[in-house]
Amino acid sequence: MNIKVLYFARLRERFGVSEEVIELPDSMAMVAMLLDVLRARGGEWAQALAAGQNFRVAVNQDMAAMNSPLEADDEVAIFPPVTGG
Amino acid sequence: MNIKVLYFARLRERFGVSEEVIELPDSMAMVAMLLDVLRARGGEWAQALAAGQNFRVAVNQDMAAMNSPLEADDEVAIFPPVTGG
Amino acid sequence: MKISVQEADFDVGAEISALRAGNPQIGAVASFIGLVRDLNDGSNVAAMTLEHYPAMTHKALTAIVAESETRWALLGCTVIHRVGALFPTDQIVLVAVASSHRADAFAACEFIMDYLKTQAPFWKKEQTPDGERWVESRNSDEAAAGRWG
Amino acid sequence: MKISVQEADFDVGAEISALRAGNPQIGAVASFIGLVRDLNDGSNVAAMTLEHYPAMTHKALTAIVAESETRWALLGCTVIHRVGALFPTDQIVLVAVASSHRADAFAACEFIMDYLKTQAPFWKKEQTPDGERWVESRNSDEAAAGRWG
Repeated sequence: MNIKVLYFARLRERFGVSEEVIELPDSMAMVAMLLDVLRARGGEWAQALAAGQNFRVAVNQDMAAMNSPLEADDEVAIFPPVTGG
Repeated sequence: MNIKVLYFARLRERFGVSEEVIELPDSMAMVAMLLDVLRARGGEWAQALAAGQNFRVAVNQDMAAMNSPLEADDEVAIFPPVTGG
Repeated sequence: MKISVQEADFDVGAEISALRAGNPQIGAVASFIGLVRDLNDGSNVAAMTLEHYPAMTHKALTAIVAESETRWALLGCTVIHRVGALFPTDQIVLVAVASSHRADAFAACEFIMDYLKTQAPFWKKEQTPDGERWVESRNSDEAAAGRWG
Repeated sequence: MKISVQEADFDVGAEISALRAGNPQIGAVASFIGLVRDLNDGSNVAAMTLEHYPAMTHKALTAIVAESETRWALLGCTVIHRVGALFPTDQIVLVAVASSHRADAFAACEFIMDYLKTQAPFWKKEQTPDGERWVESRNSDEAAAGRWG
Protein backbone atom coordinates (compact mmCIF):
# COMPACT_ATOMS: atom_id res chain seq x y z
CA MET A 1 0.00 0.00 0.00
CA ASN A 2 1.07 3.59 -0.61
CA ILE A 3 1.58 6.07 2.23
CA LYS A 4 2.14 9.76 1.60
CA VAL A 5 4.79 11.09 3.97
CA LEU A 6 5.39 14.79 4.72
CA TYR A 7 8.26 16.39 6.64
CA PHE A 8 8.28 19.80 8.24
CA ALA A 9 10.64 22.38 9.70
CA ARG A 10 14.03 21.13 10.91
CA LEU A 11 13.32 17.56 9.77
CA ARG A 12 12.36 18.72 6.28
CA GLU A 13 15.70 20.52 6.07
CA ARG A 14 17.74 17.63 7.49
CA PHE A 15 16.20 15.11 5.11
CA GLY A 16 16.20 17.48 2.14
CA VAL A 17 12.72 16.33 1.21
CA SER A 18 9.30 17.75 2.00
CA GLU A 19 7.04 15.03 0.62
CA GLU A 20 7.31 11.49 -0.77
CA VAL A 21 5.20 8.40 -1.35
CA ILE A 22 6.41 5.21 0.30
CA GLU A 23 5.16 1.77 -0.59
CA LEU A 24 4.75 -0.39 2.49
CA PRO A 25 3.76 -4.06 2.70
CA ASP A 26 0.14 -4.22 3.87
CA SER A 27 1.36 -6.06 6.93
CA MET A 28 3.38 -3.01 8.06
CA ALA A 29 0.28 -1.12 9.02
CA MET A 30 1.54 0.86 11.96
CA VAL A 31 3.45 4.15 12.43
CA ALA A 32 6.33 2.34 14.14
CA MET A 33 6.89 0.17 11.09
CA LEU A 34 6.96 3.13 8.71
CA LEU A 35 9.60 4.69 10.95
CA ASP A 36 11.65 1.46 10.78
CA VAL A 37 11.62 1.69 7.01
CA LEU A 38 12.83 5.30 7.15
CA ARG A 39 15.53 4.58 9.72
CA ALA A 40 16.85 1.77 7.52
CA ARG A 41 18.00 4.48 5.09
CA GLY A 42 20.74 5.26 7.59
CA GLY A 43 22.46 8.69 7.87
CA GLU A 44 20.23 11.60 8.88
CA TRP A 45 17.19 9.32 8.79
CA ALA A 46 18.58 6.89 11.33
CA GLN A 47 19.83 9.71 13.57
CA ALA A 48 16.84 12.05 13.51
CA LEU A 49 14.27 9.29 13.95
CA ALA A 50 16.20 7.21 16.52
CA ALA A 51 14.36 6.16 19.64
CA GLY A 52 14.61 8.97 22.18
CA GLN A 53 14.79 11.71 19.54
CA ASN A 54 12.14 14.37 20.01
CA PHE A 55 9.78 14.27 17.04
CA ARG A 56 6.02 14.02 16.47
CA VAL A 57 3.92 12.04 14.01
CA ALA A 58 0.47 12.90 12.65
CA VAL A 59 -1.73 10.54 10.65
CA ASN A 60 -4.32 12.17 8.42
CA GLN A 61 -3.71 15.48 10.22
CA ASP A 62 -4.29 14.14 13.72
CA MET A 63 -1.51 13.67 16.27
CA ALA A 64 -0.64 9.96 16.36
CA ALA A 65 1.36 7.48 18.39
CA MET A 66 3.85 4.76 17.50
CA ASN A 67 1.11 2.16 17.51
CA SER A 68 -1.39 4.17 15.46
CA PRO A 69 -2.65 2.07 12.53
CA LEU A 70 -1.97 2.98 8.89
CA GLU A 71 -4.17 2.35 5.89
CA ALA A 72 -3.57 2.73 2.17
CA ASP A 73 -3.31 6.36 1.02
CA ASP A 74 -2.98 7.70 4.56
CA GLU A 75 -1.08 10.96 4.94
CA VAL A 76 1.64 10.73 7.58
CA ALA A 77 3.53 13.82 8.72
CA ILE A 78 6.74 13.72 10.71
CA PHE A 79 7.93 16.90 12.38
CA PRO A 80 9.71 18.40 15.40
CA PRO A 81 7.75 19.47 18.51
CA VAL A 82 5.68 22.49 17.54
CA THR A 83 6.72 26.03 18.45
CA GLY A 84 3.91 28.31 17.31
CA GLY A 85 1.86 30.71 19.38
CA MET B 1 -11.66 64.57 67.48
CA ASN B 2 -13.61 64.87 64.21
CA ILE B 3 -14.01 61.93 61.84
CA LYS B 4 -15.48 62.35 58.39
CA VAL B 5 -17.75 59.44 57.59
CA LEU B 6 -18.95 58.49 54.09
CA TYR B 7 -21.63 55.96 53.09
CA PHE B 8 -22.02 54.32 49.69
CA ALA B 9 -24.50 52.33 47.64
CA ARG B 10 -27.18 50.41 49.55
CA LEU B 11 -25.98 51.75 52.93
CA ARG B 12 -26.09 55.35 51.69
CA GLU B 13 -29.70 54.77 50.64
CA ARG B 14 -30.70 52.98 53.85
CA PHE B 15 -29.23 55.69 56.07
CA GLY B 16 -30.38 58.54 53.83
CA VAL B 17 -27.03 60.25 54.27
CA SER B 18 -23.92 60.21 52.11
CA GLU B 19 -21.50 62.11 54.33
CA GLU B 20 -21.29 63.47 57.86
CA VAL B 21 -18.75 64.57 60.46
CA ILE B 22 -18.85 62.75 63.75
CA GLU B 23 -17.12 63.96 66.88
CA LEU B 24 -15.57 61.10 68.80
CA PRO B 25 -13.81 61.19 72.18
CA ASP B 26 -10.05 60.87 71.51
CA SER B 27 -10.13 57.66 73.49
CA MET B 28 -12.48 56.03 70.93
CA ALA B 29 -9.74 55.75 68.38
CA MET B 30 -10.70 52.55 66.61
CA VAL B 31 -13.12 51.62 63.83
CA ALA B 32 -15.09 49.34 66.14
CA MET B 33 -15.82 52.25 68.49
CA LEU B 34 -17.06 54.48 65.68
CA LEU B 35 -19.41 51.67 64.67
CA ASP B 36 -20.70 51.44 68.25
CA VAL B 37 -21.56 55.13 68.14
CA LEU B 38 -23.46 54.66 64.88
CA ARG B 39 -25.30 51.55 66.08
CA ALA B 40 -26.43 53.45 69.15
CA ARG B 41 -28.64 55.52 66.84
CA GLY B 42 -30.88 52.46 66.58
CA GLY B 43 -33.18 51.72 63.61
CA GLU B 44 -31.48 51.20 60.26
CA TRP B 45 -28.11 51.99 61.84
CA ALA B 46 -28.34 49.26 64.42
CA GLN B 47 -29.63 46.75 61.89
CA ALA B 48 -27.31 47.42 58.95
CA LEU B 49 -24.18 47.61 61.08
CA ALA B 50 -24.99 44.73 63.45
CA ALA B 51 -22.33 42.12 63.98
CA GLY B 52 -22.61 39.54 61.21
CA GLN B 53 -23.94 42.01 58.65
CA ASN B 54 -21.91 42.09 55.48
CA PHE B 55 -20.29 45.52 55.14
CA ARG B 56 -16.80 46.92 54.62
CA VAL B 57 -14.90 49.82 56.16
CA ALA B 58 -12.12 51.88 54.63
CA VAL B 59 -9.96 54.36 56.52
CA ASN B 60 -8.33 57.08 54.43
CA GLN B 61 -9.23 55.13 51.27
CA ASP B 62 -7.62 51.87 52.36
CA MET B 63 -9.61 48.79 53.33
CA ALA B 64 -9.62 48.58 57.14
CA ALA B 65 -10.52 46.21 59.94
CA MET B 66 -12.51 46.56 63.16
CA ASN B 67 -9.35 47.23 65.12
CA SER B 68 -7.85 49.73 62.66
CA PRO B 69 -6.84 52.92 64.55
CA LEU B 70 -8.49 56.28 63.91
CA GLU B 71 -6.92 59.72 64.12
CA ALA B 72 -8.41 63.21 63.99
CA ASP B 73 -9.67 64.18 60.53
CA ASP B 74 -9.51 60.65 59.20
CA GLU B 75 -11.93 59.79 56.41
CA VAL B 76 -13.88 56.62 57.15
CA ALA B 77 -16.08 55.02 54.50
CA ILE B 78 -18.70 52.37 55.23
CA PHE B 79 -20.13 50.40 52.32
CA PRO B 80 -21.49 47.04 51.16
CA PRO B 81 -19.18 44.43 49.59
CA VAL B 82 -18.06 45.80 46.25
CA THR B 83 -19.63 44.62 42.98
CA GLY B 84 -17.67 46.30 40.19
CA GLY B 85 -15.80 44.69 37.33
CA MET C 1 0.84 51.57 34.40
CA LYS C 2 -2.29 53.33 33.21
CA ILE C 3 -5.27 53.50 35.58
CA SER C 4 -8.44 55.31 34.63
CA VAL C 5 -11.89 55.60 36.19
CA GLN C 6 -14.16 57.30 33.69
CA GLU C 7 -17.69 57.66 32.36
CA ALA C 8 -16.54 57.50 28.73
CA ASP C 9 -16.30 54.27 26.76
CA PHE C 10 -12.86 52.94 25.79
CA ASP C 11 -11.35 51.52 22.58
CA VAL C 12 -9.86 48.09 23.33
CA GLY C 13 -7.70 48.01 20.21
CA ALA C 14 -6.27 51.47 20.85
CA GLU C 15 -5.60 50.71 24.51
CA ILE C 16 -3.72 47.48 23.73
CA SER C 17 -1.74 49.23 20.98
CA ALA C 18 -0.73 51.96 23.41
CA LEU C 19 0.23 49.39 26.06
CA ARG C 20 2.55 47.59 23.61
CA ALA C 21 3.98 50.62 21.85
CA GLY C 22 7.75 50.84 21.70
CA ASN C 23 8.64 47.72 23.64
CA PRO C 24 9.82 44.81 21.46
CA GLN C 25 10.48 42.75 24.59
CA ILE C 26 6.72 42.24 25.00
CA GLY C 27 5.84 38.74 23.82
CA ALA C 28 2.42 38.41 25.44
CA VAL C 29 -0.60 40.60 26.16
CA ALA C 30 -3.44 39.08 28.18
CA SER C 31 -6.58 41.14 28.49
CA PHE C 32 -10.05 41.00 29.95
CA ILE C 33 -13.18 42.98 29.13
CA GLY C 34 -16.22 42.97 31.41
CA LEU C 35 -19.55 43.73 29.75
CA VAL C 36 -23.11 44.54 30.86
CA ARG C 37 -25.38 41.51 30.33
CA ASP C 38 -29.10 41.83 29.66
CA LEU C 39 -29.92 39.06 32.11
CA ASN C 40 -28.52 38.65 35.63
CA ASP C 41 -29.67 36.46 38.51
CA GLY C 42 -32.77 35.55 36.51
CA SER C 43 -34.00 39.08 35.79
CA ASN C 44 -33.86 41.14 32.65
CA VAL C 45 -31.56 44.12 33.05
CA ALA C 46 -32.50 47.24 31.11
CA ALA C 47 -29.69 49.41 32.42
CA MET C 48 -27.31 49.74 35.33
CA THR C 49 -25.65 52.51 37.27
CA LEU C 50 -22.11 52.13 38.55
CA GLU C 51 -21.50 54.08 41.73
CA HIS C 52 -18.00 54.42 43.15
CA TYR C 53 -15.99 56.08 45.91
CA PRO C 54 -14.05 58.57 43.84
CA ALA C 55 -11.27 59.27 46.32
CA MET C 56 -10.55 55.56 46.71
CA THR C 57 -11.10 53.88 43.34
CA HIS C 58 -7.94 55.11 41.64
CA LYS C 59 -5.89 54.43 44.77
CA ALA C 60 -7.29 50.91 45.14
CA LEU C 61 -6.70 50.00 41.49
CA THR C 62 -3.16 51.39 41.65
CA ALA C 63 -2.43 49.27 44.72
CA ILE C 64 -3.80 46.13 43.06
CA VAL C 65 -1.66 46.64 39.95
CA ALA C 66 1.39 47.43 42.09
CA GLU C 67 0.85 44.18 43.98
CA SER C 68 0.65 42.25 40.70
CA GLU C 69 3.98 43.80 39.66
CA THR C 70 5.64 42.37 42.75
CA ARG C 71 4.34 38.89 41.92
CA TRP C 72 5.01 38.65 38.16
CA ALA C 73 7.47 40.08 35.63
CA LEU C 74 5.30 42.63 33.86
CA LEU C 75 6.12 45.12 31.09
CA GLY C 76 3.01 47.26 31.39
CA CYS C 77 -0.58 47.27 32.56
CA THR C 78 -3.75 49.18 31.71
CA VAL C 79 -6.87 49.20 33.88
CA ILE C 80 -9.94 51.20 32.85
CA HIS C 81 -13.20 51.05 34.83
CA ARG C 82 -16.30 52.95 33.82
CA VAL C 83 -18.82 54.58 36.17
CA GLY C 84 -22.26 56.10 35.65
CA ALA C 85 -25.11 54.80 33.50
CA LEU C 86 -24.43 51.68 31.41
CA PHE C 87 -26.59 49.50 29.18
CA PRO C 88 -26.50 45.87 28.00
CA THR C 89 -23.47 45.11 25.79
CA ASP C 90 -21.66 48.21 27.13
CA GLN C 91 -18.07 47.75 28.22
CA ILE C 92 -17.53 48.09 31.99
CA VAL C 93 -13.89 47.27 32.61
CA LEU C 94 -10.66 46.57 30.73
CA VAL C 95 -7.59 44.95 32.24
CA ALA C 96 -4.67 44.44 29.86
CA VAL C 97 -1.26 43.14 30.96
CA ALA C 98 1.96 42.95 28.92
CA SER C 99 4.84 40.62 29.70
CA SER C 100 7.62 38.71 27.96
CA HIS C 101 5.84 35.41 28.52
CA ARG C 102 2.24 34.33 28.53
CA ALA C 103 2.09 32.67 31.95
CA ASP C 104 2.93 35.95 33.72
CA ALA C 105 0.50 37.94 31.57
CA PHE C 106 -2.41 35.54 32.15
CA ALA C 107 -1.81 35.21 35.90
CA ALA C 108 -1.47 38.95 36.50
CA CYS C 109 -4.57 39.75 34.42
CA GLU C 110 -6.72 37.27 36.31
CA PHE C 111 -5.25 38.35 39.67
CA ILE C 112 -6.05 42.01 38.96
CA MET C 113 -9.64 41.13 38.00
CA ASP C 114 -10.12 38.95 41.09
CA TYR C 115 -8.83 41.69 43.39
CA LEU C 116 -10.74 44.42 41.59
CA LYS C 117 -13.92 42.38 42.14
CA THR C 118 -13.39 42.31 45.92
CA GLN C 119 -11.21 45.34 46.76
CA ALA C 120 -12.08 48.23 44.43
CA PRO C 121 -15.03 50.37 45.63
CA PHE C 122 -17.54 50.08 42.78
CA TRP C 123 -21.19 49.12 43.18
CA LYS C 124 -23.68 48.13 40.51
CA LYS C 125 -27.36 48.98 40.66
CA GLU C 126 -29.53 47.28 38.05
CA GLN C 127 -32.82 48.41 36.57
CA THR C 128 -35.11 45.42 36.11
CA PRO C 129 -38.85 45.00 35.36
CA ASP C 130 -39.33 44.74 39.16
CA GLY C 131 -37.53 48.01 39.83
CA GLU C 132 -34.03 48.93 40.84
CA ARG C 133 -31.82 46.59 42.83
CA TRP C 134 -28.25 46.63 44.09
CA VAL C 135 -26.23 43.73 42.74
CA GLU C 136 -25.29 41.29 45.48
CA SER C 137 -21.64 40.38 45.95
CA ARG C 138 -20.81 36.77 45.13
CA ASN C 139 -19.10 34.32 47.41
CA SER C 140 -17.37 32.98 44.30
CA ASP C 141 -15.61 36.34 43.92
CA GLU C 142 -14.28 36.18 47.46
CA ALA C 143 -13.10 32.62 46.79
CA ALA C 144 -11.42 33.67 43.53
CA ALA C 145 -9.49 36.43 45.29
CA GLY C 146 -8.60 34.13 48.16
CA ARG C 147 -6.85 31.56 46.00
CA TRP C 148 -3.92 33.93 45.30
CA GLY C 149 -2.74 33.65 48.93
CA MET D 1 -16.15 29.82 16.39
CA LYS D 2 -13.78 31.64 14.02
CA ILE D 3 -10.48 29.97 13.15
CA SER D 4 -8.06 31.55 10.70
CA VAL D 5 -4.50 30.77 9.63
CA GLN D 6 -3.26 33.66 7.55
CA GLU D 7 -0.28 35.74 6.44
CA ALA D 8 -2.11 39.01 6.96
CA ASP D 9 -2.06 40.95 10.21
CA PHE D 10 -5.25 41.19 12.28
CA ASP D 11 -7.06 44.01 14.09
CA VAL D 12 -7.57 43.04 17.74
CA GLY D 13 -10.29 45.62 18.39
CA ALA D 14 -12.27 44.61 15.29
CA GLU D 15 -11.95 40.90 16.08
CA ILE D 16 -13.18 41.33 19.65
CA SER D 17 -16.05 43.55 18.46
CA ALA D 18 -17.10 40.89 15.95
CA LEU D 19 -16.85 38.15 18.58
CA ARG D 20 -19.19 40.08 20.92
CA ALA D 21 -21.60 41.41 18.33
CA GLY D 22 -25.28 40.73 18.91
CA ASN D 23 -25.03 38.70 22.09
CA PRO D 24 -25.99 40.63 25.24
CA GLN D 25 -25.48 37.47 27.34
CA ILE D 26 -21.71 37.91 27.00
CA GLY D 27 -20.36 39.32 30.25
CA ALA D 28 -16.69 38.49 29.79
CA VAL D 29 -14.13 38.41 27.00
CA ALA D 30 -10.67 37.09 27.79
CA SER D 31 -8.05 37.43 25.11
CA PHE D 32 -4.41 36.75 24.44
CA ILE D 33 -2.05 38.21 21.85
CA GLY D 34 1.35 36.65 21.15
CA LEU D 35 3.99 38.97 19.71
CA VAL D 36 7.43 38.64 18.12
CA ARG D 37 10.15 39.69 20.60
CA ASP D 38 13.48 41.14 19.47
CA LEU D 39 15.40 38.99 21.93
CA ASN D 40 14.91 35.26 22.52
CA ASP D 41 17.11 32.75 24.32
CA GLY D 42 19.84 35.36 24.61
CA SER D 43 20.07 36.28 20.91
CA ASN D 44 18.79 39.28 19.01
CA VAL D 45 16.03 38.34 16.61
CA ALA D 46 15.83 40.39 13.40
CA ALA D 47 12.97 38.43 11.86
CA MET D 48 11.26 35.08 11.98
CA THR D 49 9.48 32.77 9.59
CA LEU D 50 6.48 30.76 10.69
CA GLU D 51 6.15 27.48 8.84
CA HIS D 52 3.05 25.32 9.23
CA TYR D 53 1.37 22.17 7.98
CA PRO D 54 -1.49 23.71 6.02
CA ALA D 55 -3.75 20.67 5.88
CA MET D 56 -3.53 20.20 9.64
CA THR D 57 -3.36 23.65 11.27
CA HIS D 58 -6.99 24.62 10.80
CA LYS D 59 -8.13 21.13 11.83
CA ALA D 60 -5.93 21.14 14.95
CA LEU D 61 -7.09 24.59 16.07
CA THR D 62 -10.73 23.65 15.49
CA ALA D 63 -10.30 20.53 17.62
CA ILE D 64 -8.66 22.51 20.43
CA VAL D 65 -11.48 25.07 20.48
CA ALA D 66 -14.09 22.29 20.32
CA GLU D 67 -12.44 20.63 23.32
CA SER D 68 -12.54 23.92 25.25
CA GLU D 69 -16.26 24.19 24.48
CA THR D 70 -16.87 20.85 26.16
CA ARG D 71 -15.05 22.01 29.29
CA TRP D 72 -16.45 25.52 29.78
CA ALA D 73 -19.65 27.42 29.00
CA LEU D 74 -18.52 29.59 26.08
CA LEU D 75 -20.44 32.04 23.89
CA GLY D 76 -17.88 32.39 21.13
CA CYS D 77 -14.22 32.02 20.32
CA THR D 78 -11.82 33.51 17.78
CA VAL D 79 -8.38 32.07 17.03
CA ILE D 80 -6.12 33.69 14.44
CA HIS D 81 -2.57 32.48 13.82
CA ARG D 82 -0.25 34.10 11.31
CA VAL D 83 2.29 32.31 9.10
CA GLY D 84 5.13 33.55 6.88
CA ALA D 85 7.66 36.30 7.58
CA LEU D 86 7.24 38.23 10.83
CA PHE D 87 9.29 40.93 12.55
CA PRO D 88 9.75 42.13 16.16
CA THR D 89 6.56 43.66 17.62
CA ASP D 90 4.45 41.89 14.95
CA GLN D 91 1.37 40.06 16.14
CA ILE D 92 1.59 36.25 15.84
CA VAL D 93 -1.56 34.88 17.42
CA LEU D 94 -4.88 36.02 18.86
CA VAL D 95 -7.11 33.91 21.06
CA ALA D 96 -10.30 35.61 22.26
CA VAL D 97 -13.01 33.83 24.23
CA ALA D 98 -16.48 35.11 25.17
CA SER D 99 -18.55 33.79 28.05
CA SER D 100 -21.16 34.90 30.55
CA HIS D 101 -18.62 34.82 33.38
CA ARG D 102 -14.95 35.60 33.66
CA ALA D 103 -13.72 32.33 35.15
CA ASP D 104 -14.83 30.36 32.07
CA ALA D 105 -13.42 32.94 29.67
CA PHE D 106 -10.01 33.06 31.36
CA ALA D 107 -9.69 29.29 31.72
CA ALA D 108 -10.69 28.54 28.12
CA CYS D 109 -8.38 31.23 26.72
CA GLU D 110 -5.38 29.90 28.64
CA PHE D 111 -6.29 26.28 27.80
CA ILE D 112 -6.48 27.07 24.08
CA MET D 113 -3.08 28.80 24.17
CA ASP D 114 -1.49 25.93 26.10
CA TYR D 115 -2.82 23.35 23.65
CA LEU D 116 -2.00 25.47 20.62
CA LYS D 117 1.61 25.67 21.90
CA THR D 118 1.93 21.86 21.97
CA GLN D 119 -0.63 20.51 19.47
CA ALA D 120 -0.93 22.92 16.53
CA PRO D 121 1.65 22.35 13.77
CA PHE D 122 3.48 25.67 13.58
CA TRP D 123 7.27 26.08 13.71
CA LYS D 124 9.28 29.26 14.20
CA LYS D 125 12.63 29.89 12.55
CA GLU D 126 14.51 32.94 13.81
CA GLN D 127 17.07 35.08 12.02
CA THR D 128 19.80 36.09 14.47
CA PRO D 129 23.30 37.63 14.07
CA ASP D 130 24.63 34.05 14.10
CA GLY D 131 22.35 32.94 11.29
CA GLU D 132 19.02 31.17 11.13
CA ARG D 133 17.85 28.79 13.84
CA TRP D 134 14.72 26.79 14.54
CA VAL D 135 13.14 27.72 17.86
CA GLU D 136 13.37 24.88 20.36
CA SER D 137 10.21 23.66 22.03
CA ARG D 138 10.04 24.35 25.75
CA ASN D 139 9.44 21.79 28.47
CA SER D 140 7.42 24.50 30.24
CA ASP D 141 4.92 24.43 27.37
CA GLU D 142 4.45 20.67 27.72
CA ALA D 143 3.98 21.16 31.46
CA ALA D 144 1.45 23.96 30.89
CA ALA D 145 -0.63 21.77 28.57
CA GLY D 146 -0.34 18.80 30.92
CA ARG D 147 -1.91 20.60 33.89
CA TRP D 148 -5.37 20.58 32.23
CA GLY D 149 -5.67 16.81 32.68
